[in-house]
Amino acid sequence: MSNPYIPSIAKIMDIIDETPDTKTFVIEPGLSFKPGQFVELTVFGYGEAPFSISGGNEDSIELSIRAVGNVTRKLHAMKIGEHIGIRGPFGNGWPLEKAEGRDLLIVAGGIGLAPLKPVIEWVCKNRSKLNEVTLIYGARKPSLLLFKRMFEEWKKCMNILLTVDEPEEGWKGEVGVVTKLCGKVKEFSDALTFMCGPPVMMKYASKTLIDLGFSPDDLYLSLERNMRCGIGICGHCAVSGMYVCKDGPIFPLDEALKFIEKPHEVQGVLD
Amino acid sequence: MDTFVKIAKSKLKDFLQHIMENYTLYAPVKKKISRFERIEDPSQICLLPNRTEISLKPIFLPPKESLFRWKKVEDGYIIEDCLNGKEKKVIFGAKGCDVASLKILDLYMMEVSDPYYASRRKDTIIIGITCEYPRESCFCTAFGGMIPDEYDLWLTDIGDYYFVDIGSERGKELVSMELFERASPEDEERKREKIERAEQEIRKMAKIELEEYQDMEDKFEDKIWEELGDICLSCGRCNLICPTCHCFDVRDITNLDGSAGERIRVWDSCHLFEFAKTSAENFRRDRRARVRYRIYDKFVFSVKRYKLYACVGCGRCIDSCHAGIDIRDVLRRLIR
Amino acid sequence: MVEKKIEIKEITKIEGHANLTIEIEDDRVKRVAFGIHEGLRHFETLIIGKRYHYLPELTSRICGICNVAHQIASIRAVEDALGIEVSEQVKDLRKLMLISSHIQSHILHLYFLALPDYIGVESAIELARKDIKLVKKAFKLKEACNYMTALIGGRAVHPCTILPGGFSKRITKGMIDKYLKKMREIYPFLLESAELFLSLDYPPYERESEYVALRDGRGIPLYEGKIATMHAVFDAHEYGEHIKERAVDYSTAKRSLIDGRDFMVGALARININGKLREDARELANRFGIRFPSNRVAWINPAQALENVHYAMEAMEIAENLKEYEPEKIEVPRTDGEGVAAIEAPRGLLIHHYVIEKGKCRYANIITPTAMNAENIERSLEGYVSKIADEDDGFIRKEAEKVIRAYDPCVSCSVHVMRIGKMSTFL
Amino acid sequence: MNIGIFSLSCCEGCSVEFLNMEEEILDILNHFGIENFRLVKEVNKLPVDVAFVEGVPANENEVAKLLEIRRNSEILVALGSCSATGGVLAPGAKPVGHYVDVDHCLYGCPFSRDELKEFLTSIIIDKAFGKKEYSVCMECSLLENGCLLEEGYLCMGPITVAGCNALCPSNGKPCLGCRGSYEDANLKSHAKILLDKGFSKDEIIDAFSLFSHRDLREVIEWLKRR
Repeated sequence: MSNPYIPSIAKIMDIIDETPDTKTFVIEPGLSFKPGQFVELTVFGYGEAPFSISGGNEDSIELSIRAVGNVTRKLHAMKIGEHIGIRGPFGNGWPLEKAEGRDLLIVAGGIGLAPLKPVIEWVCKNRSKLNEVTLIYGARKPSLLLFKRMFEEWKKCMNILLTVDEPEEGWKGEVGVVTKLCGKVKEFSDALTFMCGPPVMMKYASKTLIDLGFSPDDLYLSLERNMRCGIGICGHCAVSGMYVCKDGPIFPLDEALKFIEKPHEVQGVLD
Repeated sequence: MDTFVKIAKSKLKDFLQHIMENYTLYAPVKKKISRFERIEDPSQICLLPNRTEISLKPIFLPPKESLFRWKKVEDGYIIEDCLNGKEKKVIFGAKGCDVASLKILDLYMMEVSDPYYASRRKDTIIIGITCEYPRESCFCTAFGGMIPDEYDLWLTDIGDYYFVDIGSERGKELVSMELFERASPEDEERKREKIERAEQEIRKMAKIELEEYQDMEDKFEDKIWEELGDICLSCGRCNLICPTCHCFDVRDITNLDGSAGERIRVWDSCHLFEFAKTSAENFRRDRRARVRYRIYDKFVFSVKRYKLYACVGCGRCIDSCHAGIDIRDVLRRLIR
Repeated sequence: MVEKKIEIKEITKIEGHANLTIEIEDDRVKRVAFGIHEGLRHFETLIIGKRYHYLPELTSRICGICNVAHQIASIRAVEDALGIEVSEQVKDLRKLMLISSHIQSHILHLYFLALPDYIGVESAIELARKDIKLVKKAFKLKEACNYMTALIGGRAVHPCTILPGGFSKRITKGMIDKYLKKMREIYPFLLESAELFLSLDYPPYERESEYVALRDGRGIPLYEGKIATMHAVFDAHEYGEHIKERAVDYSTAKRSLIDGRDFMVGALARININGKLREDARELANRFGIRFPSNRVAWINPAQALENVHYAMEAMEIAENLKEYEPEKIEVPRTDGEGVAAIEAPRGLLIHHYVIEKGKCRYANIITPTAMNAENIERSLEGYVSKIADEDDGFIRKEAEKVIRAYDPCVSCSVHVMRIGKMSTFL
Repeated sequence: MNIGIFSLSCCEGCSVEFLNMEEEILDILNHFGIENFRLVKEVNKLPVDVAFVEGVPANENEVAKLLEIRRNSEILVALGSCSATGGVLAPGAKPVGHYVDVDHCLYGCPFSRDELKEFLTSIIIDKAFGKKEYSVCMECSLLENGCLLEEGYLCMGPITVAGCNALCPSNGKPCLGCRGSYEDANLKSHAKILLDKGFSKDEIIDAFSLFSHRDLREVIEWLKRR
């Protein structure tokens, strides 16, 4: 029996600057994972934190990480060739099989695009299995849009709608919240939606889509909680009898709604 | 098992001595507080008339434990697992609530096997004993009574003898010794009476009966959470003392220059401010929400997930709460 | 007319903030002022109105070095005031704490504060670069002493187990054995340290002084006894008739005189007053030709080193015969009373005096060793500098610092009181 | 990196406790130069990278000294209760944070050596160091000590910030609250509980004022009005 608490050692093979605050780390060895799953990443001495896998395969995986906390700030200071610890993959992953033969709407905000990138890459590989595919992606500023380098490639397979809250020089696209763009996808008839982003964004985007006639059962959200063990034991990510780490992080909307623990909580996801 | 046996009180010491030859023995001792400890000599054991102040939990899930140690080397890190070898254990003298709590802990800790817990828990032999008279805070009868479903041997004081119920093959092997005698129907009757009397006493005090899996979810917005939130100290004692609470925090400790370190886990409490905090937000900032979470986790969410109440009615949280929050009162309000 | 002024704005390697001004005119000393400029922390006002069981906790915070002495003096004064009985066993345990903290304080002073002067380095940190073994040894000794104090007291700085009449925790035979084992372990190093500090080249200055220390006629008491001078012996309760405090305008600390004279307290005073060094210590003194009573001021340092040996022997003797301590409920016979305790802190005599009414402190007077020594320090400096006044400034400065450091002044202790006077109180 | 240990008015127990790190100090010296430590050094310099300040300013000179230390240090750490919260001197004195920006506080009278080590490590390896948001009571329960509050002692554990590993209660003495309270502490409820347990208003105010006077001013006032 292998010990699920012991990380395996991985090496940073490449570091790609995505935005001023986000870097993609390419690490080896990789692992086989489902889009939407996450790993627990250890920076030895600093601690462990969960991160969605943003790409890769058994040979190497990519983790796109914003510097916000103790572990991530240290990680950002690390160099190619240094080592980290990895546990996982954990979590359930996006229900890709449900998308086959249907429209797919991908909605992302900010760093929320990271767990959806493997979905986009899957779409590009399996384009014929799907009908309409649209990516709606918003960020605070144009310079904070992730994976810009991939957009041209992705555009070959899907419709991409971008928006920013604060335009910068040279920005010709939309300005405003993601929700605004959601209103433009009326032509979808039988769509599955995968969504990840800040809680407020997910809340309003879901609401807009449901108003447009999207079925709540077809809306999948990726949630974030304080996952310490990653395997459903430590209790930190548990809500309403479910564990984000084990039963999620991806939940259909009505399940995800339970995570707010009811309205007066007004602190949590989708509040 | 159809035969019942008994053991003379005077022979109990010999029995325990015998156990200690093949197993490590854990039994209640009373120092400043009463708890289960590893026994070196049977005379250390203090069989209390009711539950110990500290539950069985720390034997299997210690308050603090190292998960692994690591050291930086030329090309990466070397990791040393802190998982220890197994120890053949016998727990002697546990009361019904504590034995019942193990079943619940097992569910939480071993749905995905926790190797540290599992290695300590596996093959542990349980020899329980009936409460003589309950504590004021006891309410195990709300969850089915004083005798748990699973045990290896169960002792009940019937005067000069302990009546012994056999609950497993392993238990049966243990009583094959000459120290045990066949019990008579009268002995069994006395045992039954004894248990009934004690249970009645608990019922009288506890005044709470829970039906199987009562729905309390509609009390989410009840005023009670505000009342409790005002008085709760968020000290976390109820969590730590609870035999079924199992949440833990994971921390990394290093030497001064960060070249070596260890990862430990420490019991955590869902009452603490930072328990549900992520890098982005704190999901249970409000004290009311934290108080409610503990109750819901034990009586609503556990039912959803495992079809059981994650409480055994030991009443330790009642005794330990400075603010005087009595989980029985809370439940009475919720099932009303 | 040649005038010079030597000023040390901040005397280092002493506990607390003090300064020194020496004015010399034509190779003659005109003025020596040992000033204490540390801010006032008026503990005697602070503890008024506090419950009696908080007094040891609060007065412990007068000083981070001799806090064990303060705590024990305080608890003894409280016990004296309220008529609380103390068993011999509790007294012995307190003595053990006093001794280990006493040795710790002496080691800190000898190795870290005094020794650099005699080896010609700036600090123990520099010394560590030169002779890491020696510094490590000193740290080991300190660590061992702290460990012993913490065994009984819970921790070495501001112990947390002392209660009126006893201790808050069980002190097992195992703990006492550990104490004994540790003391035996460091004993050879204490002998070695004594050899080192008895062999240094100390300033030769001698001055006839009054010495004051506890005396019980049996040994060199730390815990209790009568107060003795070279000329008189009196009960601690009568301290007020003999020791008078006064203020000087260049210092925030009070000064004390005994029967109108300046006087010295501390290691040298203790040995001068009592003699009675235990065998190993006596032998060492003889071997190095050191005789007591002595008026050589800088011999405070060798006296401390000898005391370490003496008290270590005493502690081992006590620990060998000590039984396990089990805490018990202590009866407090009354809630009103007046109490005085005189004990020996590492730096010398320490007096706590309280009036307690309805369980609360109504009056407090605390006289610390450094307050008692301050006048004596100044007079000694005056005397010594007069003899070397024709030397260059650097030399005078160094020698003056040696003398001040020999006293191991504890300035934080000395400024615990609020002085009524023109100096503004900032707090 | 250079550190300095500075004393304002106080008992200097924290300086002493710093020296009590004993052998660890030699390890610390491998990472830090001690540029300023009046208790043991004759030559003391500014600036320093990390300034540990114990005590409170008790006169104009000390305020000036504190300002000078702040100007000449990258990181200023309030070392021990006096400096961090005012400690036993609080009824009259103000903590260091009243005069200058404080980057970190090491609570306790004296501070906890384990916490100092944790802090120094965090500086050396550039790791976050924050105030604990839970109580001494929690730490005490982790040690399974048995409860002094239950036994009838006036214990400040439930409202006092953790980090000392429940030292006093582990030694049989109720927590005096020397570390001050934490943000989430339910101060009023604690006061009410103590009243319910039969302690007099006066006793509670005494206990609340002992170390944490500044933190608990509001509750003390509330108690007085009751």
